[in-house]
Amino acid sequence: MAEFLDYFRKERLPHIWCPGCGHGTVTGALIRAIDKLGLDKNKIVMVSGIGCSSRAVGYLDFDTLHTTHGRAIAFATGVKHAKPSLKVIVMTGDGDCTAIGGNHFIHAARRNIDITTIIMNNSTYGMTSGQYSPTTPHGMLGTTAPYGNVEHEFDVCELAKASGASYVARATSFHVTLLTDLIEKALMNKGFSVVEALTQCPTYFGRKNKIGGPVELLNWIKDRTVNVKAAAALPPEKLAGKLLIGELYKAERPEYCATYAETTARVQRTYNDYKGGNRGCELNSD
Amino acid sequence: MAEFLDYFRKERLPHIWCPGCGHGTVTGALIRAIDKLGLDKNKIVMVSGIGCSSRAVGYLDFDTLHTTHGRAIAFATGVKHAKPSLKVIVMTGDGDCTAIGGNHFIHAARRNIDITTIIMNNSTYGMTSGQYSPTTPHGMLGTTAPYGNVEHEFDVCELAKASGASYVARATSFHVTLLTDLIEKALMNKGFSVVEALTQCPTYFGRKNKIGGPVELLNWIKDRTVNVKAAAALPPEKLAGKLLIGELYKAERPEYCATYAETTARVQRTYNDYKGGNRGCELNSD
Amino acid sequence: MPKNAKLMQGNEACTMGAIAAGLQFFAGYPITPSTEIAEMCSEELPKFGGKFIQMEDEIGSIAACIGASLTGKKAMTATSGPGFSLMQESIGYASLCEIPVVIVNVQRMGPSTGMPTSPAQGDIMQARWGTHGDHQVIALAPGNVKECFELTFKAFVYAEAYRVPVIVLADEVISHMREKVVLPDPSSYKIPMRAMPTSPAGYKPYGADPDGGVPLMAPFGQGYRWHCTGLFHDESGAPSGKAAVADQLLHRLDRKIEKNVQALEDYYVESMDDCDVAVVSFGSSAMAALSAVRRARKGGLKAGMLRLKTIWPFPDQAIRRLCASAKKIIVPEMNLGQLVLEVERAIHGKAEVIKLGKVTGELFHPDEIYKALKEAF
Amino acid sequence: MPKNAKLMQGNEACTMGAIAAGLQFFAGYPITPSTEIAEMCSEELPKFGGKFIQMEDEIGSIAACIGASLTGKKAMTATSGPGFSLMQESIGYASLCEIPVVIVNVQRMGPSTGMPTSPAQGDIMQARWGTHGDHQVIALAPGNVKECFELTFKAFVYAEAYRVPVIVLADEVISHMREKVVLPDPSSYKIPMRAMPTSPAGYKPYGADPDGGVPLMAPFGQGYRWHCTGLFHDESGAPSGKAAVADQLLHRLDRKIEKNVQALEDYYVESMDDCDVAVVSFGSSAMAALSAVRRARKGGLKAGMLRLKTIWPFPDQAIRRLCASAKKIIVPEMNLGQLVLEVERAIHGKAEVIKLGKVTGELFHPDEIYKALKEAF
Amino acid sequence: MRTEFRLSGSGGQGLLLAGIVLAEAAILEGKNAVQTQSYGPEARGGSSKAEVVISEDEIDYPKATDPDYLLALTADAYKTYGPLMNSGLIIVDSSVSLDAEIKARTLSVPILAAAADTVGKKVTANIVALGVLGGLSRLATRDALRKAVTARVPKGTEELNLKALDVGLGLAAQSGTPAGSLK
Amino acid sequence: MRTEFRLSGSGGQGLLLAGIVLAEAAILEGKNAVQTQSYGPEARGGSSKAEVVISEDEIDYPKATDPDYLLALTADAYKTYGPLMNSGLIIVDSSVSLDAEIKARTLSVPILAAAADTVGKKVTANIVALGVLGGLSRLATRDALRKAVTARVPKGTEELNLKALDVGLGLAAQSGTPAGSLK
Amino acid sequence: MAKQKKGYFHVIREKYCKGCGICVAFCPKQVLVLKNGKVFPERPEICIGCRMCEFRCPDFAIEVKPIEDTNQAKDVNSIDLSLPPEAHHA
Amino acid sequence: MAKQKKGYFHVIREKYCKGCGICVAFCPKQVLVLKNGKVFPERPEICIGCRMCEFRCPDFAIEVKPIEDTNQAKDVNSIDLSLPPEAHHA
Ligand SMILES: Cc1ncc(C[n+]2csc(CCOP(=O)(O)OP(=O)(O)O)c2C)c(N)n1
Ligand SMILES: Cc1ncc(C[n+]2csc(CCOP(=O)(O)OP(=O)(O)O)c2C)c(N)n1
Ligand code: SF4
Ligand code: SF4
Ligand code: SF4
Ligand code: SF4
Ligand code: SF4
Ligand code: SF4
Ligand SMILES: [Mg+2]
Ligand SMILES: [Mg+2]
Repeated sequence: MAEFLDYFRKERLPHIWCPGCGHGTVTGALIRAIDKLGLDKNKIVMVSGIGCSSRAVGYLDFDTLHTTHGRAIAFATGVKHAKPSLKVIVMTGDGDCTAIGGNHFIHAARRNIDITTIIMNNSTYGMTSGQYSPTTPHGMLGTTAPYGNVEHEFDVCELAKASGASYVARATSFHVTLLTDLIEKALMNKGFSVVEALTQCPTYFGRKNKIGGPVELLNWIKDRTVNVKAAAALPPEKLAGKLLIGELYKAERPEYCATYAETTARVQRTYNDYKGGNRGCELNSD
Repeated sequence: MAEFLDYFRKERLPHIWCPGCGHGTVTGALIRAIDKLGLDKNKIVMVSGIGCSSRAVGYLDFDTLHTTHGRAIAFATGVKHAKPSLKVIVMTGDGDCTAIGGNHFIHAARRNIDITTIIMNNSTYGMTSGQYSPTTPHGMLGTTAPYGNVEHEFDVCELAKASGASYVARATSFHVTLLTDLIEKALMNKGFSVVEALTQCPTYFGRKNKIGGPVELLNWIKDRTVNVKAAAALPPEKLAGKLLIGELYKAERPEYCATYAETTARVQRTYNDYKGGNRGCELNSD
Repeated sequence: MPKNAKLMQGNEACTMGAIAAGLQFFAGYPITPSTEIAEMCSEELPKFGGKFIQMEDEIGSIAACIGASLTGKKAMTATSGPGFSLMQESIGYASLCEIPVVIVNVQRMGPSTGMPTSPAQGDIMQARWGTHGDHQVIALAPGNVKECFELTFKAFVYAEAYRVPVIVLADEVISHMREKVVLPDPSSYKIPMRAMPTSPAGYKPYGADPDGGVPLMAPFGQGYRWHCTGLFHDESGAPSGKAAVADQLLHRLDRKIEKNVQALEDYYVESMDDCDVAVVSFGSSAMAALSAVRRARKGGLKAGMLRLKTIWPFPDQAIRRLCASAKKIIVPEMNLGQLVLEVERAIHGKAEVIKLGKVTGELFHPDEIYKALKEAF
Repeated sequence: MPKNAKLMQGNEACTMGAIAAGLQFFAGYPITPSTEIAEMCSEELPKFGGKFIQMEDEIGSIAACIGASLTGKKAMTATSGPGFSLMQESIGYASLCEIPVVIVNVQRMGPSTGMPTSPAQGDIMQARWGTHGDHQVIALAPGNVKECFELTFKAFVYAEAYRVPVIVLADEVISHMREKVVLPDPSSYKIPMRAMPTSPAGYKPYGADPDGGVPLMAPFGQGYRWHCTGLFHDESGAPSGKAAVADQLLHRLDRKIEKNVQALEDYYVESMDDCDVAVVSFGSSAMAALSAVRRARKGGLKAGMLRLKTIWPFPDQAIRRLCASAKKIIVPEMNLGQLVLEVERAIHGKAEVIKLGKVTGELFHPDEIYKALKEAF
Repeated sequence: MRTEFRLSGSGGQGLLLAGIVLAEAAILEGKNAVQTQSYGPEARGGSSKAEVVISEDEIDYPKATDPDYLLALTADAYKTYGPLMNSGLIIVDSSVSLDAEIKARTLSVPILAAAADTVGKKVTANIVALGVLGGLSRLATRDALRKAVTARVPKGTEELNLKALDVGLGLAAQSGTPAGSLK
Repeated sequence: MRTEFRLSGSGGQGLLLAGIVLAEAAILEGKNAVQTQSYGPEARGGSSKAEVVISEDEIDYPKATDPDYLLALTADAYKTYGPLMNSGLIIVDSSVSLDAEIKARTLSVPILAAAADTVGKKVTANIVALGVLGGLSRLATRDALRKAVTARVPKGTEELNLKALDVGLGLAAQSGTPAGSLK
Repeated sequence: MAKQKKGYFHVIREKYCKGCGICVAFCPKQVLVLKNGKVFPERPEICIGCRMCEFRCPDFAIEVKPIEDTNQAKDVNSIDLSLPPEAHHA
Repeated sequence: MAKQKKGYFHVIREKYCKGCGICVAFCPKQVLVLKNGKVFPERPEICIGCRMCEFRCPDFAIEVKPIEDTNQAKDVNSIDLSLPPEAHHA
């Protein structure tokens, strides 16, 4: 095992996340999973969007791509499709991935393209100072939800599954060994893999909702969850309002790049042979 | 019952859809459902995006809003939220709704805002002449899938359900009475309601895939489906590769506009009382 | 102290200006440095019976605003560069379909994510040309907190009167600074009202004088049952592929603004009459410029200050008229030179136009502009 | 007939030009009148080992192209107005991060959905100013089918050499018409190659001469492990909020293009030397213009034709130089007047600049331009 | 010399293909050729228009400004484009009844009937029409037309279409040019 | 006359609020006031800067160009902004050790200690500092400052903060101005 | 009154009909045929009034009405005033 | 060799530690405390080496290592060369 910090751009540490922010914990879990699998640093591309969570890639010593807000998965799709031999990992936030980026998320899942997506879900837009997000629980406060959140939250894992992801799991920054484990499995899955990591933004979400500091917030998160294995044995009333953690879904489905390669394998020729086509689009319109 | 054609802008008929295009059939079903419910023509707003299917609203005698590609539901959200007393109906295509418009679709579902969305799913981008869409079955042909579609299709109804829609149903332009029925129920549901209508594009999808004319295509669609009630009694092997039709999901969930009204009901004051706030965004960033 | 004097942030004043103008709908997606506007709207609008919604992105935000405007409500969104870029397609829609909507763009350093908390004025040209196809917008640039209130108010006046998207081009300095503002008494101003038809009979949603007329706008849900489409359309609202329809529609939309350039002109001038060197600027850059110009005048240099409040339509004639005595024109702006291009174009070679760009993410210091002034003399 | 002479559609020639230049990745979303490019790429690219993907929208398309380009592959997307508007945010990203990418915009009538199958040239200014913040692009406008091939090829040369997004500004007429094209022999041209570092040791992803230098670009996956970010960044690629970093970065990016304006200039001239009235145009409008200019010359009128192939950076000096003898300049374009603004600006009042816009959705007829010419004399 | 063709009819008649083949045949003869068409939602079942310009010299303007030949396969097309004709020749299908004003310049040719009856397939009307235009204009040899047809029609239909071409050439040979048509 | 203040320290110290209250107090006195601040990711736990300009006349430029008063609550802030001071007065917390070069203009005041010990709450240091600035500059009366504090601090903390204000005013009264500080 | 076999007549909007053949193919009784590319109710007397032709027609070109009295069936004007160029077959 | 109770030592990167208290609060053995806003392993001898403090620390500021021989525990250089301003408590 390599030294943990060797996976980082040490000159950029300490990072600028707030004290007690869970993004560092999730980043650590990802690195431990990568280390455990012994993946080649030079063949990993980390992609993120914009958000506190998306800053993660800036600290990591891989080829890293910090893109525009919400588009990480679309950029990642280009990287992966262009060079399928690379291991492509997306690090994103609840806002980045499920608000502005929701469409790329569901389409990458549908394609089952071999990208591992780690969603650091702190139920808020941390970077812009605590507005509610698509994963803020109903009734809770945000700077744009002064009277309590009117909306209801996505079940991100259900969404991923319904869209076609072949590996879906959830853990928290409290359940770090489980988290590391699930990320490891996600990295091994050949297809679109989603690990949702419930994590804490003490600075905005915790403070605004008067939950307390990082420790209290971690306890709050812990109490929102039930392990999927334990859940099987629990009565429904014990599960109401709880989020399941653990491996939630896994399926064997053909992967996009592999299918593309198979489908196009038989057509090969050289530039010189081009005969010219006859492409009408007489009926084309808007 | 009003005369059927009274719901149309007759001066714009006959419409310009191709012979045998199913969009007219679905539009007819919607009008019959509206008529059955006796809804007030003056209180209905129909919204669409861009696509052959999205042309539907241009023929209908309501307040109609033909927007940009993929954004119909977002425009509709503005209409509904601004004036909740209006009945807001979105008419959209598989491309408009689930490709470029996928994000607005899942978010409107999540909010469970009271909009009825009719998706005319012909498994292709008809308007731009037959490229594959997110609902084109794997392996089938499109002008951008010359070697067979590499991708896999969304189960649009599953997606709607996982996102939070409170009414989800599917029918086809063959099963027109079922379709009318389901649209009627969808219109009665207070919340985000989705009716997916499988329909035919003989000009591109049918021709490119050598299925034949409108009649053959309707038969092909019919054969892809099984009624959800019948399905309950069928062995799994009979259901493989089939799409269920009928009412697929229905839930009682709080509706967005209603919740907004309740939440904000208690705050009222006049402009003059404004005290000025102290809004810091010291930590704001990207 | 006047009863209504308050220390207000630019974004706050902007929100209050909108509310004063009758804002009833805000849809937005948070982005620094505009977020306070959304936050205030979420809190304040319901108090006045208005609606706030946080959309999934900026595309959805502008779309929802347009939808709301169609029901007869005054609608606004607020954003910054990246969000403004995403809104462009639908801004074109609002322009073509003539739906009043106000868009506040609090400019920050770009391109891309850039330096998100630093001020800039790099979206001047984008405000005019950001969408595909020919279209006209009105864009106003507040030069202090008070003007955040006033120009946002005015934005609604124009949006409703001309049925166009109006852009408030603020910047991080103006929008985040706090200043004393005396809120006008609500009885002292007229809330802008949209011209509406009186009866559905014979209503032509796009019937108007081809020379820049503004059609009457019927709110949805009141029996007009009209068709609003982003396709070119004739007077009845029906989509059309006819050359004559396209020609007439696009020319009317263009004339609607072009023929009112003078009516829309708005600027602050100081010492321009006899100036040898004019400084033409806007927004927060103009604060440093004004300070420098005053210093120069005190030192006996014939400097003049022209601060544009209306950026678009660009006041070609006003520029030529007001700068008539100037031999040189300096255009300080926090970008690499955008407004300067318009000044250069409008001035027809009659004066030397000097670009003074700044892209450090910092506001100009008056010394920098003073130096440029000295050099120009 | 030369062996390689073929009747080709503009879109086809564009695709073949890209493939000739080494295109290996295409991501797009269908839109008239550009769709044939996507369709051809889906069919042809796999044959050359390249990749095609149809993304969920245009935002995803440009994003995927940028991602692919970072792996060292040549990438392209094709779209039209509405899609081009949606791509603006990420075009800014490509510009700031210096990722080579080619964007074909086949112009159609806008704004908004407009008249989607009709030709227009309304995105000229948008190509330059569509994204927020200051940025530079290169934009090339083919004037016939052959140039669809040539300029798309060139677009890759420039994209790779300058590490900028390059826009091919075609239009519906050029892109849908079919013409005889003689495809060059592949051995007769050099496929553009990106300048790459030779070893990760000491690699500075953004290390380059501050006066417009172009940094070496390492492909992802080869041990360089560099950071690409849309935040302003220093030479090492690390995000920075420092004024000096911002200043240097933005000026370098600007100079990269500005100092090469002459190298990038590209135009077709006819009879300009002694002309009294010049016609400055581009794309399909220039076809009608050329026909009119020739007719005028035959009739003894000293008319001249300048057709720009490189629209951006705008060749100020070339315009002044080539139009030196002209007393009047007519600028026919299928919009309400966009290029004309640049000509007006560049000419500094030395000639009268006459706008000749057309927004009927039809190509100019030579008669229309001839008439304008006659009137100008 | 510049020769301009306008081919008009209804959406599904394949006139675009006819135009393309005509242009390609001209290229095979070493000439320059440009082909354009008009799009639009009307194309869905509505009218359709394709244009071809052929010249030995460079072609600066690609659209027909004053067509030398108008082909109109439907009454609608005849009504729309016929009156726009200056001095060029108008060729209509025999099923279309002639307009008094332009009758003098109109040549009525049984294209649709020939396709249906002589060739035996209605859908070959476009290639029959191509034969007629080729034969009348003499801008491409039979050989070049044959090559171009073979290259562009769907695989498996070559023979049928070559037959249609000959039928068209035959029709052209039989028909004199009407009085008013010499440009 | 234009008076410029720069308040600097670390992210969480609430200096922005102090600046706002100072500006508001000036307004209550009928003066003009502008308050600005700098943002940035560094703010997350890093340094923070707020500026206030107060004047009887119109304020054309909103930022401090040559501050009359610099408040520095941390050593970092002192090091960063202290050397930029021309002739203005520098006020640092007593915990910060003084820099030889600017010592003459620096006034060392036990702000943090007073907040912790005299007021009894560390978090009130910003208001103590406000009191010090208010007292030294005399641009706002105690009354105006009290009003402004009451209006802006979180509900329920008014008393505490008013106490802090008085503690600050007291500190100001006790301290003479250092030799080099008269602008 | 004894239950009587109901009759039906078909309102055809010829201008709307595009001859797609859907109504023809799926009519359970083979009432309809295409004539010159337009629908034609060849055997209206065996029509069972299921209206599937009407519901499935994408072009709003056919409607099925019960013959409630003979007069009504003949009174073209009472059915579809709006569309001049269409036929009305009973 | 008889099974021996293992010892652990803690690498603390003081410069990284932001004193959030997470490691302290969730350490099953209360080994850790905050001192001057930084973590400090007050009772390293009762540490069971579960590494939860290390895994949960958001700032990569603490690592737990088994004491395999005493020398190693003392040899600061072998642990963390890269970060000058940090302490190393065993
Ligand atoms: C197009 C665009 N819109 C908005 C923003 C502003 N913005 C930056 S990050 C962010 C939300 C981040 O939330 P999330 O992804 O949950 O990350 P977190 O900060 O909570 O970790 C927003 C709205 C932006 N940068 N770009
Ligand atoms: C932003 C944008 N991108 C692309 C297009 C082109 N376009 C118009 S409709 C359409 C797809 C329509 O597909 P669908 O919604 O399934 O409707 P259909 O035509 O099949 O009924 C596309 C890609 C556009 N108009 N705008
Ligand atoms: S604001 Fe929240 S999410 Fe962002 S770094 Fe701070 S704690 Fe983490
Ligand atoms: S192209 Fe397809 S979807 Fe469009 S009108 Fe024709 S049949 Fe219908
Ligand atoms: S279904 Fe309608 S359009 Fe088709 S043939 Fe029957 S009546 Fe005509
Ligand atoms: S109503 Fe039924 S039986 Fe009668 S024609 Fe129609 S489909 Fe046939
Ligand atoms: S070591 Fe880590 S978890 Fe412990 S207090 Fe420090 S930062 Fe927090
Ligand atoms: S390793 Fe476990 S027992 Fe030891 S200090 Fe860390 S959390 Fe406590
Ligand atoms: Mg978040
Ligand atoms: Mg479709």
